[in-house]
Amino acid sequence: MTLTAETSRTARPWRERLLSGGSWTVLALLVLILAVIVVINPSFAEPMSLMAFAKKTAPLVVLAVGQYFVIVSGEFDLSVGSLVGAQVVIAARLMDGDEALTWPVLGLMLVFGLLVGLVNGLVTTLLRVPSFITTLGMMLVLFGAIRLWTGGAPTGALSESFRVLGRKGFPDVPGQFQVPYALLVALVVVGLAVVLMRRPFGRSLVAAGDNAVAVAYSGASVWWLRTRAFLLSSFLATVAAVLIGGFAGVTAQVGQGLEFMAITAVVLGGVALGGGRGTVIAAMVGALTLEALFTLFNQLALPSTVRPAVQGVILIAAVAYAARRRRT
Amino acid sequence: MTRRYHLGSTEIVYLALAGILLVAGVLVAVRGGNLFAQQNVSYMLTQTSLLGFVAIGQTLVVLCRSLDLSVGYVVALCSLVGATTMAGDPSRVWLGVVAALAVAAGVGLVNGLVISGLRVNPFIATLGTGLIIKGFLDTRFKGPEGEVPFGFQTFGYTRIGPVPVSTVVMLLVAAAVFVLLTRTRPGYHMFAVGGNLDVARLSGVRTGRVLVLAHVLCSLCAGVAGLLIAARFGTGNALVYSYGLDLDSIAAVVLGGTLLFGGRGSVVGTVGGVAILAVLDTAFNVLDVNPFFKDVLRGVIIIAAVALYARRQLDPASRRARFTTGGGDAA
Amino acid sequence: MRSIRVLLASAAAGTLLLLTACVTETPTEQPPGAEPSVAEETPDDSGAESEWFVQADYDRELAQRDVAPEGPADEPWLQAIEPEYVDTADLASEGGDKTLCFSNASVSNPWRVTGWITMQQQVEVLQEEGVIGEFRVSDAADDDNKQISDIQAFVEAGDCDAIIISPSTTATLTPAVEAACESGTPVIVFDRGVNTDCMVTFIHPIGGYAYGAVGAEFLVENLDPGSTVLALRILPGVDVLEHRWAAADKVFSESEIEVVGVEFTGGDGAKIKDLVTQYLQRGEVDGIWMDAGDGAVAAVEAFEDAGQPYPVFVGEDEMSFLRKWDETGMTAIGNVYSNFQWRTPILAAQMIWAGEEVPSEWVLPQEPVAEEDLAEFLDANADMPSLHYAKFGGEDLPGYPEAWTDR
Amino acid sequence: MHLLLDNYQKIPRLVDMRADDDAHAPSPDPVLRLRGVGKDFFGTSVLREIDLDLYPGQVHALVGENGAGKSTLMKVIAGVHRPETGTVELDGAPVSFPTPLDAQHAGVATVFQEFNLLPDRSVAENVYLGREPLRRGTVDRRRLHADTTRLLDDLGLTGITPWTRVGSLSVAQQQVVEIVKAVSYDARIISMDEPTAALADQEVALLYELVRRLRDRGVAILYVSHRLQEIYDLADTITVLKDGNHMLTAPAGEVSPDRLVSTMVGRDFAGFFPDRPADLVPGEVRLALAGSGNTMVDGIDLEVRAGEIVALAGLQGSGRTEIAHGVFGIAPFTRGRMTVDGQPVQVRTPRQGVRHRLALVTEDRKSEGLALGQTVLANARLVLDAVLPRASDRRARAVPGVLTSLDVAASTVAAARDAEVQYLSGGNQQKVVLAKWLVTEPRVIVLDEPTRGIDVGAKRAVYDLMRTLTADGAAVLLISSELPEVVAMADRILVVRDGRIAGELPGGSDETAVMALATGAA
Repeated sequence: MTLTAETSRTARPWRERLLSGGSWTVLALLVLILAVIVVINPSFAEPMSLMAFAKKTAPLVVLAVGQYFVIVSGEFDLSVGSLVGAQVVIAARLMDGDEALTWPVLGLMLVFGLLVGLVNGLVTTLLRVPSFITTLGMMLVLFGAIRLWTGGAPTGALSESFRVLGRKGFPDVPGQFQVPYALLVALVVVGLAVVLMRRPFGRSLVAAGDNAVAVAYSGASVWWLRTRAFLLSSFLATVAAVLIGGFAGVTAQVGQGLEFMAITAVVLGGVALGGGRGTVIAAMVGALTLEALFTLFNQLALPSTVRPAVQGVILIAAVAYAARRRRT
Repeated sequence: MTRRYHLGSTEIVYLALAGILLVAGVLVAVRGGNLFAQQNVSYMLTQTSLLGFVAIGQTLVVLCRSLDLSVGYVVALCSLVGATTMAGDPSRVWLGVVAALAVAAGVGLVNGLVISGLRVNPFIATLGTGLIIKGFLDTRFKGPEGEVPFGFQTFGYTRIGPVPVSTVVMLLVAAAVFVLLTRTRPGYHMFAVGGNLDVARLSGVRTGRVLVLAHVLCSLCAGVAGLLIAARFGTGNALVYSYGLDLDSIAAVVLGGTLLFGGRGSVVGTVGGVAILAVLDTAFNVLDVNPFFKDVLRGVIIIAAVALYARRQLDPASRRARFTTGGGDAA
Repeated sequence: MRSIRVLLASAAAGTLLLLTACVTETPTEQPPGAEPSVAEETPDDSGAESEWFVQADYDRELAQRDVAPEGPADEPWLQAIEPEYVDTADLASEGGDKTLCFSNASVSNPWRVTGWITMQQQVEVLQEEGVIGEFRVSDAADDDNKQISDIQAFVEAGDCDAIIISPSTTATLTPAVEAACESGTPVIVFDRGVNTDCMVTFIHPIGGYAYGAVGAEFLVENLDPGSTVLALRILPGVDVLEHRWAAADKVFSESEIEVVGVEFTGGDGAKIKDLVTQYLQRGEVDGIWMDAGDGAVAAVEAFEDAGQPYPVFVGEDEMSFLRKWDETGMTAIGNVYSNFQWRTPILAAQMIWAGEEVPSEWVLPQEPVAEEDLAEFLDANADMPSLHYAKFGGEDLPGYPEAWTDR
Repeated sequence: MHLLLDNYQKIPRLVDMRADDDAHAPSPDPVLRLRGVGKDFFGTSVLREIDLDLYPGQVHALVGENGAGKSTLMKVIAGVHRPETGTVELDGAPVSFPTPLDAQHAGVATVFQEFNLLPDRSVAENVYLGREPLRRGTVDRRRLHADTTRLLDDLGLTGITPWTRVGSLSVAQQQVVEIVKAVSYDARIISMDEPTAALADQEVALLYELVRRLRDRGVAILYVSHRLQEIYDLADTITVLKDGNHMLTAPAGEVSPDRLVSTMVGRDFAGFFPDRPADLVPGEVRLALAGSGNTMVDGIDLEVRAGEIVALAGLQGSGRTEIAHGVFGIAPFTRGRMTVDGQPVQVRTPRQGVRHRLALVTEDRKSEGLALGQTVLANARLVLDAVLPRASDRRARAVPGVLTSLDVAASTVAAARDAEVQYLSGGNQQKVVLAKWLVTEPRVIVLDEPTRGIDVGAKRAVYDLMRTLTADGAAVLLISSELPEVVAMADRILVVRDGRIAGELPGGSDETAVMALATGAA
């Protein structure tokens, strides 16, 4: 048997395994962007600035990890933006600034988030509605329902203890160096996600994104695998809602457009839309890159209106470059 | 063996449309109104035309297993290009139309080339071009701009009986696309590209060209929608991109029975899908439904309809059963 | 093949960048639509947004701030500044139970939600009085095209005794409003205007220039020369918002205030806080100017979290900001775009039906909440939720306060 | 009917299907001539110095193990790959096809193994895809259908209408449509890559007939197959490739099967199947079905004991695979009783099947067995991860050992963690599928066409494995269309016909007896 041809094609160095697909591209892009930021504004490299960057990036990282689970299993979740908005508004209205209600409301948010994920998952897997449509519908439903409930604009306020995770850090002295709790939350989320993806569930999930029939015939309940991915996505959207609500309080626009941000981050990280390829770390790098890009725009004092255009060009160029590498 | 007549997806779409019309008509009648009164019918038809143009174009790319998230921005861009080129001068109308459509075709060309040439996932590619256009619009235009001469505004306002001219044009475009898909090579090849790219390529279909053509036509349709906007507004407006035409058009296409994963569908179905959304809009309006409740209902109906189609595609009738359950009669 | 693709990619990317960049730097020469004031436009090189700046309008609005309005002082929604009355005798009609039709742009932000509640309460009063029979509403959800259809449907239905329009965008709704006027039904436009004067009355507060200038002047007065100001805007391309910034830009450019940045935030608190935090990292920010108050609290918090002293702040009369202002004791002003204007069109319809004269352009007072008034407004609105607007002017309506507290 | 039986006759043939020597004497000039063709992938040469001549009116068989270079050679001819060295001459003139399309238009058509049809389009639309006849700029649908009808009639194909949706045709009919499509290019050369691989046995006749008609029309046919019987039935000339080298070209009559196999493998044909161990006595009943059935099969009674190999023979489409799917819960039985190790069980999903320690090696490994973009290790762990997550890590340690025991090269085993399974050869892919089941230590293993499309070496490994499994007390249910395999490996043979068990034969029975039962001729 000739195996030389096979092995020369199959044995990939560990680096490539670590960051398969287009992930190298995005890591290089991230380093480049950070370097440019530091050159323009050396104070960005100071611990305080970095921590501020980490604090505002944390929610997107959490969302990207959630979106990663869904995308790698071959689906989409367009409902996370609406869900983040809904959760913040629900929290504000129910607790209305009352500290005593913080924990009960958090519990309720958790239940609500999981319920949304469950519906997304079951409609997609059992009713066979393409997830693009399921979650698009869910996006509309959440958007409308939450405004219907609050009469169009959010009411109430978030309690101070609710806001600690997203706003405060350790040690809690404003204006001094602090490690934001949001960073810790994001690190824990990424860490757990990495562990989860190395567990049987994670491997089965990626394999299901690659070939669902083979995984089903291997004894897995593919519908339940994917439903769990949607549950994770909704759960992490809820976590992100706690961080975002904590960070900035409640506004009417909260959460809008986050679904596209999260998907963009994941794809930028080299995770293939359609499933079966890509790592959690890559998704996280994608999220960091996207946020770093926004920071760079700000540092360059690029006119606000031009930024979407530059973002679009970089997005297409990065994904095209990664596609080029993968196809050869 | 009993022959069962199988309903195609397009028939189901129109059955659903009839059902919704009936239910909505009864609901409105109970409230003392008439859904089929002149103003409601023309409202319904007007609402179909804008989304109709965009969705017809979207059908072509979805058939090719692509999608276009930039259509909303193209509509906005073309409304501005058209209106600023016309600049209120009746003799420049044709120039405005040509300029708007040329810009639209250019965007479609970029979309198509990025997707087929650079192999960027269409979701990302069109999201990217959409962002680029948004940046351009926000930078270049600070609000409504340009002026559409009165003559061209008739495209947006004139009606033949209860039927707006724009709806007639939309139906003509739909008819043209129908002919394209059922009577021309590029149309045949779109089904092939969406059905199986490799098969198409091995059969000599120039898949890249077909995809580019679909995107150019999709953007052109969006361009016509932009001109309609300009005609109705009397000016161009960048904020049109926030109307959600991108996702709405995809929803309408899928509601019309076209497979989101390409290869199967029809423009007739899409028109039905758009009509369903327009009937809902009209009924909600006449019934004075809370605008937020409309979003909820829309979401639920889209999911429910697609679930219904998916159910039918699962129908095991296509698998030839040798033994019926319960009976032991061998074939 | 590979190199071709890379080449293609970079070429495409480069072209697009170039395209956008070029256009950014080229000032546009396109006149803004067919606005009658085009001729009066004064070239002004001071601000990049000069396109939106009309000196005459600016001067008029700033002057109107100091004009004492006519009308009852305790009912500001019935006051008018320098009114020119039109006779509506030929529009008068007998009897009650009128059908009032309202085409609303949307209720997509808290300011509109608050106003919409006020309007509904006012309608209820007139319904009980038997003036209004049916109140028919179409909400266009910020879609100009839908609003045009909505207006057309009202016109065609033919049974509206008056049509109230709150346009989504000034320029785009002009043809539809003109068509409505031609139908003979009295048309009332409020909030944002249209490029026609065919309606019976156009109701609005003084306007965007005054709004923008008030905040900018406040900053100029309260900051030392050379201080830095960050301008936070919602989104580009909406005329009322553009006017606010054009005026502020004008005021700043004539002062010694340095504007360190102009950012679009979409009204999203998270984005606002992030942006302010980044500016604070790079240097001091002494003042914040906002074109609308949404998310003002997030901006204040950014200063708190960065351990920086509070800036001089231009917010709005939105309750969460007023409370934050009170709590922190910072130097601030609560700008006002009079929310009570949502009552006026209903009352105007009643007046028109009765044949009473109304101002053809009904300019309502627009007075910011100053520090000395703060306590009074906080007290009056103690039960109101955040994202409620202090100058909503509905205290005397029957549904008060439940209608606004439990929305 | 004799034709069908012929397929399973050992050499020598009863009926000579080859060209009549008088009518179709090889013309002196080949229509296609390859000289010194070589092809590299990633610096590894997969074809070296290949010479090949195709003559009009002749069937030229191309044989070799998987990885020998057959498919690559076909793709070179089809214009999919361009050779690094050597020349391709068409009618004596050197040619180079930049794309498959150019080859097709030059009269060189290829029927690939993967189906190249659009299920949602009609037969006519598929056949003329890319070349739809036009009339005044639009597709002339009347002519499209007329042309297709004429093609079908010419080839004697009734029962297929031009407007039928391809997705509603049977697999064989779809295969025929593919060949019709190739013919429609006025092809003078048609390459076929294992055209019978997915066909039911009775449908093979249809294909034979088609090949014969084409040959009679003077078409040169390049025929790739793993089935020796077909090669001797059809071929005029045989070329053998091994490891990318051209080993042999000779008239079919001059190459004995033994020589053919030994040239391919470097191994003798004799002793190909491992002997049945004499001392192995079947133990207790592992799997039993009584009166099982669903919409596809009915009244299935069978028993498989520990240490026993029971074969399910029968024509394709007879219900063999459906029985396997019923046992494993993919299309569960709705009637009857099933017991595993004497315990009555309900298997409604594959998951429950695995829990009862059943295993199913499916017929189509690429679409049903493997996640091609994942690593060898991840694929070998699929079942563990899916059903036994707690034991997964521990049991997965056995994977390298299992792969080694299946005769997988050490380098592949070493790279298992990183190597994506899509880059392995068919034989190795099949071994990965086997490995994913072996690590679950199944008590009943169902093998559905386990040796389809894999090379001789890998086949032997599969046979050895079956013996090892039974020696360890597992029960094996073997589904196969290869009668020699069935007869040599099985202890008992159950013949399935029309969704029912038609009868039982002992292992080592005569192949004709099995066939007779399968076709109902007995």
